[in-house]
Amino acid sequence: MYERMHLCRSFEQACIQLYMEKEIRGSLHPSIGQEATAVGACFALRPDDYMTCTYRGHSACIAKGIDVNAAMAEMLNKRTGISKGKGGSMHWTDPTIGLLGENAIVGAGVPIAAGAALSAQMDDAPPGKSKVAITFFGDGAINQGAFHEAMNMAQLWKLPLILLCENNLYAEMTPLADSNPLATVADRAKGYNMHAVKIDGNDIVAVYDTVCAASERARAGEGPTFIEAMTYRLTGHMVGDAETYRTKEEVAEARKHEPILRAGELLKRDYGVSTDELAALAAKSQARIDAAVKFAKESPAPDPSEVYEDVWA
Amino acid sequence: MYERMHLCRSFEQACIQLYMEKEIRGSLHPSIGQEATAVGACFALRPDDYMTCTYRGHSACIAKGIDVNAAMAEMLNKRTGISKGKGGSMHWTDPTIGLLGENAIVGAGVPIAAGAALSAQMDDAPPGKSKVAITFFGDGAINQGAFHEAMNMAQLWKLPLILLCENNLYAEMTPLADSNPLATVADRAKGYNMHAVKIDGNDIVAVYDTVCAASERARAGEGPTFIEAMTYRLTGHMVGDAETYRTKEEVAEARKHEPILRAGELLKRDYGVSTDELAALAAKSQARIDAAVKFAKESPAPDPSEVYEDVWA
Amino acid sequence: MRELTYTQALREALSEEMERDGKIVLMGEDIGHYGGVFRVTEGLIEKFGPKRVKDTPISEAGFVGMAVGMAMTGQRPVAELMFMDFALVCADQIWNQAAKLRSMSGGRVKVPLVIRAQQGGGRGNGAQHSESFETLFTHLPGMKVALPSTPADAKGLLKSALRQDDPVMFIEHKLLYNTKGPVPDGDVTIPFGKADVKREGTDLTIVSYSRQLLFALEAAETLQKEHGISAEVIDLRTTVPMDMDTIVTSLKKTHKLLVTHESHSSCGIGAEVAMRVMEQAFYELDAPIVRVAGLDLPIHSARPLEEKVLPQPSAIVEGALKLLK
Amino acid sequence: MRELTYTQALREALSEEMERDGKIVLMGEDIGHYGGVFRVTEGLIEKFGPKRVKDTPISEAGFVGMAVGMAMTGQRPVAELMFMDFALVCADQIWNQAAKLRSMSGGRVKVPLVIRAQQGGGRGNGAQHSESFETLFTHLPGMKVALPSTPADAKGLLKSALRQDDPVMFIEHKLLYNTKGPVPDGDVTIPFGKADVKREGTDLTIVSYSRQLLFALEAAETLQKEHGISAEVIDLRTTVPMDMDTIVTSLKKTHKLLVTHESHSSCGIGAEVAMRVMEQAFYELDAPIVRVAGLDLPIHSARPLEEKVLPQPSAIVEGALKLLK
Ligand SMILES: Cc1ncc(C[n+]2csc(CCOP(=O)(O)OP(=O)(O)O)c2C)c(N)n1
Ligand SMILES: Cc1ncc(C[n+]2csc(CCOP(=O)(O)OP(=O)(O)O)c2C)c(N)n1
Ligand SMILES: [Mg+2]
Ligand SMILES: [Mg+2]
Repeated sequence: MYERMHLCRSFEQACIQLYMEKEIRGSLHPSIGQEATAVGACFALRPDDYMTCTYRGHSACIAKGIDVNAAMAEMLNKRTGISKGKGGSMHWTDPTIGLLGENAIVGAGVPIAAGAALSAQMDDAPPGKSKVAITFFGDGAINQGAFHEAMNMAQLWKLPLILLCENNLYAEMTPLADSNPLATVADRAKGYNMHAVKIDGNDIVAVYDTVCAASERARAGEGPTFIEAMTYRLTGHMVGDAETYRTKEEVAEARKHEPILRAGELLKRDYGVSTDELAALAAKSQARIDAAVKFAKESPAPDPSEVYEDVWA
Repeated sequence: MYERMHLCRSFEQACIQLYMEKEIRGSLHPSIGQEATAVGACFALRPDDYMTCTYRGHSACIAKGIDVNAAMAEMLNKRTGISKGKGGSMHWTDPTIGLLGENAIVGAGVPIAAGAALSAQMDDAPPGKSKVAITFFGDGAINQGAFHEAMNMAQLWKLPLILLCENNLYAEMTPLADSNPLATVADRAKGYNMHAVKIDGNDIVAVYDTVCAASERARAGEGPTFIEAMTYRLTGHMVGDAETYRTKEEVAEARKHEPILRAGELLKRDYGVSTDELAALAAKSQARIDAAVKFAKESPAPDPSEVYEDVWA
Repeated sequence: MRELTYTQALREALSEEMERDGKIVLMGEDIGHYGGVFRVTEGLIEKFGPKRVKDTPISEAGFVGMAVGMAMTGQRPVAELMFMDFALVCADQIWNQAAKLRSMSGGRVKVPLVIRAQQGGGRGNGAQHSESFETLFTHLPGMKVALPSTPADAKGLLKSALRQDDPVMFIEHKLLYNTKGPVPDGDVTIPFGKADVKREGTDLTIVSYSRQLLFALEAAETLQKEHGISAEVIDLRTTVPMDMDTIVTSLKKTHKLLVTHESHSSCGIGAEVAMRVMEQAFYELDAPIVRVAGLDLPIHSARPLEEKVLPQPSAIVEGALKLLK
Repeated sequence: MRELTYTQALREALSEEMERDGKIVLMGEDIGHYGGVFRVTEGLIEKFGPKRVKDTPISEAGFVGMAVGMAMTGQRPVAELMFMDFALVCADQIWNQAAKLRSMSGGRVKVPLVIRAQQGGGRGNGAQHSESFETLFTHLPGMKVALPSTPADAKGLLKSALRQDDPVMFIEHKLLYNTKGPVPDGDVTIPFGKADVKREGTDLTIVSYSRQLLFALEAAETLQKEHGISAEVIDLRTTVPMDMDTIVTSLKKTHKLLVTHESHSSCGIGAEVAMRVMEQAFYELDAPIVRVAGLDLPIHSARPLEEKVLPQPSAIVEGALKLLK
């Protein structure tokens, strides 16, 4: 998991670099600082479990096992991209890893994941063997209608769904207290009688354990779990964000609790992993991403005529 | 209030009759059996307080003081109708009584009322003097996105809003337990940290007292109240509903607890009102409605050219 | 041939296809135990069980979104909107999600979703229960769009819809449900993108679809009887894809075109047909194309107002006479 | 005349009108303390306070619905959709509520609501952040629709929007914000329903609006320089109401018409202009009207694909050459 977190981090750092070099079009929404929720959650799931996430979902997709070459090529809008360059940063989709799409519309991925969970439920797998669906969304998304409607049906039909709210304290530039009246986001689940837990989302072990428990519940037919994972995005909402809504001190403080650092401390303290070993894992990830960037850069751009492809099935 | 409940009842019974005579177009959604929520609530409010309701809002509008002549003329799509025959049964609108519209879209009136409440809040009335807004909706509406978004903002901004959920146990033909996972609808408010109460909606005194308390809270700047008023619709969802989803026995049993009957018992028992006096009030209402029907029938239909009027302000 | 109502024809299509394909699942409000407000799904829950005929809460964005998720994971959902007007509460899931996922993902997923809805006015239901939205579905890309006018077309097109892997908006009309017509026995499908000449004629071509097609036929009858004018009436049947060949072929004979639809005029199907004719067969036109369509106004409840906003057969006759003058 | 960016012009209009009318209230996501993602509302919260510049949760249906309620109760709300694409999550409040309330209530209420949104592609934002929706607002009745192409028009039209009692959809373009142009000093409003001849010419008429208008001017320049063709370029400025007089007047001179817009072709503004010209001035046309518009496909992220879906200046030049052949 430590290595995978690094892979995410390296990927996104490379993207920021490429964005500044104007190699990436559109907007870029890094999830740097939120890797523990992504990796902890996806490692607790099966490869064939379903997932939806958001424009800030690169780490989640990488955690779920997306091919980083194809992902990076997509960032550069290349024909070899995961969506042939058509989707770009916000629409990675790969059914082979259960990924039913990032999404550029806040909240929209939640009902889609609920539908995948209903599909899983309809498959009538033996007890404990059902697929589950997970959906990643932010603290701002809990105020969208689509989220609400999906929450209600998920609980009503006891769907095998995990609702993972990455509470990074801001929705774009709006602080949490300006967007909902709750002291604890997880309390939103009370209005649906849904099982909910609040955890430290930068503690990868806590995330892993919580999602394991949630998926067991789900596979056993006991219904959905709402997880509020407290985390922090260390970069702006998007590259170019002036970040006037928070202080440099706040970010600096948060940096001290960032998940890769913490996982590294843990590995050193409890598992006797050496600093060198950790650095080697980081270097390995970096090399993997360097190769992905090379692959992406060398890949051909799509031809204009390709707009007519992949339109109808 | 007893008389007003009768006025509502007589109005709707007349409508059913007219509908069967094909004098009323479209669909007709009576609120017979739900008059106590309508009248109890509106009598607890000021005439200039705002209100939105639904296709099943005739009683609420009459309770708020709509001119029954104009209302009946609207049912018959006459030029003298409250909306000149343009709106019909589902779109009564009359700003002179604060009525910002019934609504044919489930849940849509909730944010509109919240906006009126925000308007009231912006008026900066002296403490305790603020206008409030009330919105009537059904147990099925709590599953719509618009409801959710409005709930969140109402609590976030402590709007002077009363959310009156008439829980009549069914959303069209769907029983409550098939539409949400809650044992108590009022629990939905927990997800917003909103003050909520559940009451017997067929007890007009309870409704009145509860809405008085809610409006005091609202006018004092303490924010919204969610009221779950348990009631029952004695007719079908609309005229023509086959009512296969409930038994005749269930309806017969509910008839015993219907609000006009209960208010009559109360008046006789606690206030020494005689049966004759009650009958006189009922007769007076009936006469008022008979006159309204006559007025409506004798009114002219709109001319086709009127479609071009009232388009732009 | 046996006669069925439009409702019965739709129900047969659903039932036969659900037997053929176990992945077809119906979702919507009051479609199960109650059998649907317009009775289309009557008896299906008894036959296929509540797992395949799912009553939902009043959460269109939620269940259409779920249907999108189901479609991507092996099911073949049919989501019913009780009134087309409610497409506006789930518009994001329709146009930003269902319609785009395939293209946007570079073909990585397909979304074999059918949305069924009834639309249109004529019943005095007022502005929020009478709209027609085929224009929106034709303008915003990504969904195929069918609007059958007869029971036979309803059955054949719905069967086709349920056998293709693209999202389909299947549009019924509330005032067609009780109409009757011959429906062939057996497994007859009707392809998308193939217009149907519902009446042959030589003097002008009338293009329409859905309930307005019946008005067009009525007008053609009047034109023949009262004015000796022979109108050819073409039923588009699907607006995506749109079959221009049949129209152009007809125009080569009549050289005059009238397009009529119930939905609002501006930017409607009439304008689109006109534009395409302009592009493909301008020099076949002996006179400007005439459009007879809904006014750009909300649809009022009162009959005289509603019949002013929505074009009646008499308006088509007038339009045709103007065209032939 | 002083030069302003489109953003500055919009901000001036808001600021001046808010000073004039205390009932104007802005609502939207990140518009207050942050000043708006596109900086349009920068500094306004400092000037007018958080009561009149309200940051909202991500609840478009909720706050647009609230704006409708506010508009009916004496306020003059301006609701900002950060991207036009998000109109689909609040479509019901826009088209079933805001747009219909006046008509549906027989004129009992008015809804002086302005919705502002930026739309369009060209930045590689992909299918869910690049749509153009003026067609939807033109087809579904009840709202006026403005799409300014220059800073001066942006300011003048926004001021007009804020002085009328009807709901207005005010459409900006993400790639216009940084464009610069002369803006007159003082209280200059521009009326709705009045197209503007942005360039005079004699050989053909090009009709456009919003950012595509700049492409049309660019194409006109190329046509002049490289082909000696003199194109007249008309900026519609508002599609509801639509000023046909200016178009017909121009046609009487050029007898040839090209319409170009970024939004999807089918059932678009191009088709509507063509249909109206057909109705009002068919015999002025020397050749079929040419449409140069967005393809009926989602807007892809990759530049070569996006530029294929969205019509570039070169496509307008080609269309004009075809028209004049
Ligand atoms: C329906 C909708 N409204 C607004 C936006 C613009 N937007 C994109 S991200 C964002 C903030 C989301 O905040 P949150 O859910 O907390 O997720 P985070 O970005 O913090 O991960 C907003 C408002 C959008 N994409 N979709
Ligand atoms: C968005 C939307 N979906 C569906 C409908 C159709 N419909 C009308 S009333 C109704 C049931 C509403 O139930 P509830 O909220 O309990 O109110 P009640 O009718 O019981 O008063 C439904 C589904 C609608 N009008 N609007
Ligand atoms: Mg956040
Ligand atoms: Mg109910």
